[in-house]
Amino acid sequence: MAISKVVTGSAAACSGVQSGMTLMLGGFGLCGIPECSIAELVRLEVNDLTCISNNAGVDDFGLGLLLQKRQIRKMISSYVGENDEFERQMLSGELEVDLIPQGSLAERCRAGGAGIPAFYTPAGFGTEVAEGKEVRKFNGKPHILESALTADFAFVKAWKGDTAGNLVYKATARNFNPMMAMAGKITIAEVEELVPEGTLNPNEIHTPGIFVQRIFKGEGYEKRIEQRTVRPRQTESNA
Amino acid sequence: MAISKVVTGSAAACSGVQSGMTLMLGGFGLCGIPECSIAELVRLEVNDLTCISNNAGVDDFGLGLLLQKRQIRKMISSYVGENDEFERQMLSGELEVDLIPQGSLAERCRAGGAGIPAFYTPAGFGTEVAEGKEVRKFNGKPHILESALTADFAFVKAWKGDTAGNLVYKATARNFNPMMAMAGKITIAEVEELVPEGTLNPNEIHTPGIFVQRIFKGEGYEKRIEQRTVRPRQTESNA
Amino acid sequence: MLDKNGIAKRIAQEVRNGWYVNLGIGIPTLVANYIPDGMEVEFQSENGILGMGPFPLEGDEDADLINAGKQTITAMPGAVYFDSATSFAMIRGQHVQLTVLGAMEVAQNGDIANWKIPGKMVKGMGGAMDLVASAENIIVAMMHTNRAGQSKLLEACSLPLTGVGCVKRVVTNLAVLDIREGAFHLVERAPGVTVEEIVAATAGTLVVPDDVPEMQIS
Amino acid sequence: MLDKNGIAKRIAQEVRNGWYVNLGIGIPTLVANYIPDGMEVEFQSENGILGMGPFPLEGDEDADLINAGKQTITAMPGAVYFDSATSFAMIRGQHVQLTVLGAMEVAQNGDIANWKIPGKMVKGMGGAMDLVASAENIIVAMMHTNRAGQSKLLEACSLPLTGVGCVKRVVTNLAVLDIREGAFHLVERAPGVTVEEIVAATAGTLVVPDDVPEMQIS
Repeated sequence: MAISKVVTGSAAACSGVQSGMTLMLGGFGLCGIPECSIAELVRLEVNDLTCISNNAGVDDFGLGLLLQKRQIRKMISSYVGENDEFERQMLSGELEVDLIPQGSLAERCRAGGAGIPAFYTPAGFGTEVAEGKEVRKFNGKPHILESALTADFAFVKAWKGDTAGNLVYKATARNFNPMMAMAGKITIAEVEELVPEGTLNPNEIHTPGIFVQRIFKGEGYEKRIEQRTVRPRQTESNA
Repeated sequence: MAISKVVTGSAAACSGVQSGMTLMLGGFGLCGIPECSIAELVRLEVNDLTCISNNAGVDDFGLGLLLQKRQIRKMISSYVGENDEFERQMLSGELEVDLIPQGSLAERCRAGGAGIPAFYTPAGFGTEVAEGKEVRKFNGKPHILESALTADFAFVKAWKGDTAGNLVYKATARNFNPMMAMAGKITIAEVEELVPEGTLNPNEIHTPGIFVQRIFKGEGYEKRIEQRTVRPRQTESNA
Repeated sequence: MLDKNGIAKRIAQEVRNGWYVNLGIGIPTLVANYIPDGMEVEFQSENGILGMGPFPLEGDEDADLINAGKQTITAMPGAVYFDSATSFAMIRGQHVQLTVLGAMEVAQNGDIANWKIPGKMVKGMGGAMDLVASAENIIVAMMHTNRAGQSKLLEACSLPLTGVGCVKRVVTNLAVLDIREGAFHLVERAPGVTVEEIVAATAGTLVVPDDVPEMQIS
Repeated sequence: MLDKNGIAKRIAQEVRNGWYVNLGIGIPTLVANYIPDGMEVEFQSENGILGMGPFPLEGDEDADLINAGKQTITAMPGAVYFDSATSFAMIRGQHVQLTVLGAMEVAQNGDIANWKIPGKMVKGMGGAMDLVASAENIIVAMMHTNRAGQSKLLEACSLPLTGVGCVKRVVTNLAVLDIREGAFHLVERAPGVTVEEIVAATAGTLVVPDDVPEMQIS
């Protein structure tokens, strides 16, 4: 039997998070973000944070909530549009921003979790991303050396999780969550459904519990949609 | 809708395999090996093969069948015990053997499939595995540079697969199969159950069909057990 | 002259049966609407889906199912979800046969700039740098000139690069052009557009063959 | 003097609640039998399972469910299966708290040799090089001397290395020894074994404190 990783809620889960730390936060846009943990980080009023996350939320949701309170000193992301306060802080120099190609960001997180300190990728060669980085040719094609990323705390959001910390994500809400779960010194998972150990099919688990130190059932998920795009329904008579 | 990758059987699946090629074969010991494809390779009498596989089978099963017919010129593996014919060919110099740490083998296959030409790992530093390889320190710890592996054909065995090539493995029969599926220029999947596109839950697929070029339903699986270890059952009266 | 849908229609003609295709935001997204019936193509979205379907019916949208443009989508039969590392393994490992994306500038050596304008808010490159650095087959979909009427097909890019020497073909509102041997090669004219108009709108070196057929777009 | 089960029992005392543990083939495998009731430990087998259980009941064996020794096993509630790359991500990424493995030789600087004897058939290192290169906490379980009666605790390994400077603790049939500052440090004596016997059986530099307690093994 595995030890239970369950904590009672976001406050207990975020115990130990301090100003100045490096955090990873899963999600793509507002999809699959650790809503409850972000809310707790706002309450904790920790600041001077370095946040590694593919995006930076919108003005009033996701990481935008931490930006509003000026809790973030540096963002490491691949795309940071859709956020006016972000733009203001970045242009004013209050916020440091390190932009990384999305695939390199994902692979650097995985590498951090997998004990691979560095790897070569073609992404970014010949661009400003390559500045200061080693370039080496493999099979005649130039690649740049990218290093692993890790974090003091990683916050991930899953659909289901068990008491041993095993996680299952839903659809495209998986995105960066599995790699960040691997790369956190302490990884905190929030889930919509928390089930007893042995409930999840061991063949269908996306993140093995070994990567998760704390798990809790999140409450009141808003799961906001950033771009609601739909097709109109035919009227009943045409169906 | 995805194009159907289905071929009628192992003969059609192995079309194009030629002497002198580099092949990857999934499996750990005899668990999760592509039995039907191996049988077909024996029938095809292709030789001078380089086989990348964690193990080399036993004398009369798995890759041992190809060794019996002297079809393999070189093995790239992490562990090659349990095979007398292998030992004979290796000691006589008929067979070239490249031994690689198991984790490096897995990661090198993944890298080959993921467009990562090389990465650093601590495994093997200070040993003969490091001979001729670049050594570099990261965080004060020495690592060696390992390169990606790819293959002309990769043969993998899955539990279930659909016509689009999506695969689900069972239990520890997963092992090297997913990475080798990624690393084959042409990847051939044999499955115990072949189901229509749309039947598998898209959340529970281990190998996305994009990595698979041909799929067929294998017949007559022996699924031999290498070390049958069991606990005796209590008698009914004690139950 | 083509509109955006016309550009998408022309690019759809480049798609082959059985291909996996990644479509960028903007004009490239429209390409999915013009794949001929019976052609089996799977769309990859780099946030983690293969087998992307059309937008959901009203009321069916799911916050957990979006594309790389953060739009709600559906999944086709045979779809599969995966994490971002696996997604870019597909892209970097050249398992995706075609990438279509927009650009601010394309140079005659195949360089592309589409992510940053100095002095303006930088939103980031997203997955574009990974896509252009790895894809074997990159088609740029864009207008031939910018809003100021200046050519976007240049001798050299003036904006910060997204990738070097990677673009093979450009489809604009005026023409189809191939990039090879350090020059743009005119392949087709858009309906009603003359070679002279294309020459005038192209700042980079343009090689014009004797015969430049007009695009066949239904 | 301990037998193999005694060595395993002593090593089981090193395990802490909540740890993930990888046990090598041979004596290390026996450690699983001596984890105290109520202690929650998960066993990782590098072929792709976390939460390995005991051997199956007769007739329940499944060819698709084996451990790294290729033995049929069972899965505990909460178990999870994964591929080999993920498995070694756990190992290399130091998510496994304890690795126990056997050795042919251990040196006083922490080097270990356990995979190859020149002139004999080489079976390969399997996962051992990955395990010893990465684990923060490596315990070697072995007999103090080889069949010829020669010490396996040496000033320097004579056999090809599996890893360098990685072994922190050795538990043998005679003693528990820590490795630090380039020497073996005697920590405990096996029941009935004298310090003199241990000194005689140890070829490498051995630091013996004034007080060497006897192991407490129930």
